[in-house]
Amino acid sequence: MTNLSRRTVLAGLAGASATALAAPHVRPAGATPGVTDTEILLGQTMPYSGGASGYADWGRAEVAYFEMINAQGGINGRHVRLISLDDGLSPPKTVEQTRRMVERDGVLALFGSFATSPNSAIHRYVNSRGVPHLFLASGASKWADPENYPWTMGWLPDYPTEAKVYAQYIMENDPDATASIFYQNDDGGRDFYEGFKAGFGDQVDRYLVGEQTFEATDPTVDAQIANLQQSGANYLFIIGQPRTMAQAIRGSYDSGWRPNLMINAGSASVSGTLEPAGLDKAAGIMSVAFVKDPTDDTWADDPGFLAWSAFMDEWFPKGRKSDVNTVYGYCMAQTMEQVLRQCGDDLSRENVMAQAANLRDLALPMLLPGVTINTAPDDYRPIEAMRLQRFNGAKWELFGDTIGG
Amino acid sequence: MDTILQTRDLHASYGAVEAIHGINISVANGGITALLGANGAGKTTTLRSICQTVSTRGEIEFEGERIDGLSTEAIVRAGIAHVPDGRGTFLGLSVEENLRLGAYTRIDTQNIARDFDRMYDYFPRLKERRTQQAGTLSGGEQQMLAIARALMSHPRLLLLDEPSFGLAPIIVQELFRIMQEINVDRGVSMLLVEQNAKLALDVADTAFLMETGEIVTSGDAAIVKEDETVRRAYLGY
Amino acid sequence: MDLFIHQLFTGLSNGAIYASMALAIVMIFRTTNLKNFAQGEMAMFSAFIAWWMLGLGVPYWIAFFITIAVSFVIGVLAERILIRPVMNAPLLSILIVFFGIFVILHSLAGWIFGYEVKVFPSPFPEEAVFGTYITNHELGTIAIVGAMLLAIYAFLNFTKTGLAMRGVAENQASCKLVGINVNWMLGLGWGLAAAIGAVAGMLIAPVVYLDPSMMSGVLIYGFAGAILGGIDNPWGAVVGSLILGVVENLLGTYVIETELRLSVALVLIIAILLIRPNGIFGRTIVSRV
Amino acid sequence: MSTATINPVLEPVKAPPGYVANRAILTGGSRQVTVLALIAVAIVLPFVLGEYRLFQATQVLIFAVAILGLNILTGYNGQISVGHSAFLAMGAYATAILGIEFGMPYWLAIPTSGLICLGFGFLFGFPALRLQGFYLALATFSLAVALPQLLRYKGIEQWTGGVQGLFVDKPAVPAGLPVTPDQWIYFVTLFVTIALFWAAWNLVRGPVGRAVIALRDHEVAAEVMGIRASIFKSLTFGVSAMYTGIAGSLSALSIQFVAPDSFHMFVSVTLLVGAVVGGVATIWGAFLGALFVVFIPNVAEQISSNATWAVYGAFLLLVIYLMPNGMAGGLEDLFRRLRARAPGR
Repeated sequence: MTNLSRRTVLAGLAGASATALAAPHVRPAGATPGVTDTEILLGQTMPYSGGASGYADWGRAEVAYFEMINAQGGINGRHVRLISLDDGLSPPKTVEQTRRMVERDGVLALFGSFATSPNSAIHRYVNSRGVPHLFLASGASKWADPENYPWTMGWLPDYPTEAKVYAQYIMENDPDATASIFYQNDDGGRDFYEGFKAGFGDQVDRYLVGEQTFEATDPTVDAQIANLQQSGANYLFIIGQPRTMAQAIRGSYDSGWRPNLMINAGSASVSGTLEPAGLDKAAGIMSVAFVKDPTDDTWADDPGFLAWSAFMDEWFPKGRKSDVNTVYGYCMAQTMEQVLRQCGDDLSRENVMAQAANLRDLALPMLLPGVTINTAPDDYRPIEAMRLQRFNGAKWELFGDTIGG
Repeated sequence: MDTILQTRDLHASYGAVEAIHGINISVANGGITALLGANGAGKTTTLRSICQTVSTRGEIEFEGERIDGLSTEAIVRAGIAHVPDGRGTFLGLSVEENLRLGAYTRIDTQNIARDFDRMYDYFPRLKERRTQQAGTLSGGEQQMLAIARALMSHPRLLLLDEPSFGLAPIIVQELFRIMQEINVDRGVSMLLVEQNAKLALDVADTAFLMETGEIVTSGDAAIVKEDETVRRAYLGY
Repeated sequence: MDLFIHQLFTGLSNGAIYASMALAIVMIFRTTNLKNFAQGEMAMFSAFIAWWMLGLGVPYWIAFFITIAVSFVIGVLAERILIRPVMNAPLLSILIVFFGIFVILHSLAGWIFGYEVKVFPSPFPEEAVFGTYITNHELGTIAIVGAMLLAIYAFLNFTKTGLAMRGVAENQASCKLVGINVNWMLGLGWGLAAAIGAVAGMLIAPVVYLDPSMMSGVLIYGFAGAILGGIDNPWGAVVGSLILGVVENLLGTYVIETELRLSVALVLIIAILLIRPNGIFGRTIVSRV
Repeated sequence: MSTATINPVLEPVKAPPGYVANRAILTGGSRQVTVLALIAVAIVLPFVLGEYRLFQATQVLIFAVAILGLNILTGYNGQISVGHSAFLAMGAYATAILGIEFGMPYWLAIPTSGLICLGFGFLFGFPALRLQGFYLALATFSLAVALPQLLRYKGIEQWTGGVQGLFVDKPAVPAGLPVTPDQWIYFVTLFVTIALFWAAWNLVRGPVGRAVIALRDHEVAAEVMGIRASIFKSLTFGVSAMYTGIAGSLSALSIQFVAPDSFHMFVSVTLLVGAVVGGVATIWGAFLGALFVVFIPNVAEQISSNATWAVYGAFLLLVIYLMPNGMAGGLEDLFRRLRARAPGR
């Protein structure tokens, strides 16, 4: 019996790898890859495994959104299929998965791939190959470089710009204060750090009195918080994964320091970050926003919110409505939808890029009023406007005017 | 004298290699039986077979009950203790802990305490080194510890594998004197595997002679000892 | 000075967290001679079980003890089903089996419970009793770790089963010859380690929050602490973990940039191991030939 | 015959620290034919496979070299390393930096990166010698944890690119060759792989290899025989690091990007998985292991995109349970059984 089962398994293994190897790569001759009369193929990589898996619903919401579009008849008669593959946030894996989608599955474009270093790894590849690399789930400023990388376009407001908003807020509203920064020691964290410093301009030494970093593997960050507390800063700007951010919010409160807190928009989820930190401890936190916060009852009767809510109920019931990443995914997918609609029947890669760089005052249902998407051949920054918001202990409250845009 | 242990057509093998080929031996109750032979004759394997630490075929009967097929633990509980080759000392544990482990199968707490004292009487050196790590003991002391540990389980049959191995002659003499004393005092039967045949035959009542996995001859120890041909052919002195 | 005291306390409470993990690692090592690096994920999974029960409305302490019991059973079963078949395989194969358990538990936890961070309650009241340097939960953690340490020490040194377990780790063949059921001891060791890990998981989760990755850092520190102190010795593991927690914080505060502190701490540990190969408090087993 | 005694000969068969060495599926002439046939297939492959498959084939070769490197240390010398991602990173960064800062051509950068790793591995091997088993594992693990942190360190980011990483140029196809850059990097990798496997094959069979294996199986006895443990073990560490470093160098050239995130300590475990699953202390096992670590995650993702790694873990356990000597050993058993069945043989 054991002999038999052993052989069966071996055969199974061999069979599995044989199918993997033998799969033909079909591409209709002459046509644009990923486009047939009935289908448009898109691809993306997401961290479905590993430490960043908490962001994965961003991608799942996008997949679900196109399923909804397809059920409604698709775009210009074509269904859109989004292949969403796991890269575990490992750049070599991103390259492998991306090449698979481009070279074997033959996608028309890449859409919404997650995080900075994975996208960096494929940055040159997609540009040398001429594959649209659109609306990345990363706010690094390097994605807006149409001259050198015409095929790559980000989507989020870029991180340095966001960081500058906080620095300028401090200088304008509390000129006698001092600030400190606590960021994850990775590419995103460094972008914020540089932007924050730049925001203070030549007064950076006068304002910025404390800086500490953390690693994704740090079990706790109390030590860094204690060091920052020693700096006596009035403001603390925190950037990083929700778990560590929640620890830092709680720690800076429990230690009795209680500075004015600012957190980056990407981790400003009420359920993901602020609830774990403790809503009372999170009261007063500042951040920026460009989408409607799904937990904010201001939007309870807003048609945009209701449409999103209906989408979540029907097409992505497993996703949590309190998770702002699902809103990002929803908005991003709508941006992509708009690009494809604008393309009409000319679904060449060149036209996809041309239309992506030709978005005019696109107001999406879940974007904040006043925030619109605008691009041009020399403007690869879809979202530049944002608004400040403050957490009142229960929900985010917008204040001040729209910044940028 | 009745028999405490009897094997019938006992085979044992390591993987595909058979090391003993159908042997019949018996150990007299209350006596000392010697199992002699050259290197690789299968003596150690025979002891391991009795404890079921190798795979065997054939019958093993202890005090009238079949024990082949039982687990090693069960055999120990049945009343057989094995002082294995290499002594099997728990080097990282103290002398006393080694002895406590020897009494692992017993629940008669008061008697255990008494047995501790007895062991220390037999082997005063162990008492001196009671709290020392067993790894720090000398070879002779470790052998004493191994025997004492085996006796702590209150066995009725003691299997001894080369107790004289690597020890100075004077220590060996002391050891064998104590073994005889234990045999007489406590009525523990013994199956003794030895390379040092002369020594073994001095203390044993009965002897079995093994060669390449089979019993070639057996008999009264005194007779075997005097048998010139056996001595020349198998015992080498 | 204030900063120094603050960092000292922070280091001690971090050290207590590492120590709780280190104790589970020591427990399994004392029985099986193996260093199970799936231990952290097992603890994480236990914490999720407790969280699930708390969500159903089970009172904290009842959930706490049920989780310990369930984890014990899971530990025993893991040994029986997953480890037993490779027990005689080379160490490397066993390591790979640990890795298999690691990824399976991690992936299953994410699949079943989700990846977002969750709040796990502390059994201790929130109002700080001893000022702002140390929270009640941290004090409670130190106390429970101390209690576990005493219990483990007493179990290993003063009970027959504990002695047998130490024997099993050292010499399985001899254990059989004194009548110990080695298989049961191995199962028991895994079960106890899983139970200790469950306590660790439930103590750590309120601090670092509950998610499938919660143990990734703690495990590294727990191992480092255990090895620093001496992995065969529960006292050493606890003291080693506390030293690691404090030294790491002081290094990060006064000597080097925080981003390098783990690297520097590990280099220091290796340096210590070069001088004392069995850890600061580890014992060398002497073998006279 | 004297009464001086030697311990009874029959000892229970104990598993050695590694596996039984040198399981060869085929022997003699048929082996040479097979190897040549495989090489021939490998040369034809890029003209048959699509681009993506070719890329994967390149990755398999790179992983095979890296795993072979680990195998030299762990399989043949019995030292467990969970830090070989560090050498992969070192080789990759060396190639990137040599190319960017010094304009070194890739064909020079590959061996230079290997030599840098050889030197570093040798130096690391010296203290590592004093540590055994899990302590060595901790030391190597520390290397794997520390190196990405160092690469991100601000003080040296002008060379390493810090958190952003570095772009690497793809080797240019020599003028006149009718191949694509992807095919060219494949051939470069294939050439290096064949050379390194050939070297390893001879190394483990020569006197050096025997010394290394002897050290694994019985250090004291080997030293008595006059083998200088410290030198040999350090050297083994160095050679092992060199192999893995060269794999890193090839990886940088083929992925065209290096970043600290690419060399997470998880990669070390992946290499170890490849070594064990393929078959420790086998040369060809490295290939099988590489196939496993490159393809099985994708197969697992197809089976379940939600619990990919649970499926991967199940595959892993299955291989360990069903083929305790790795896939090389498992295949050998399979061949033997097939041969036993075939009539007239």
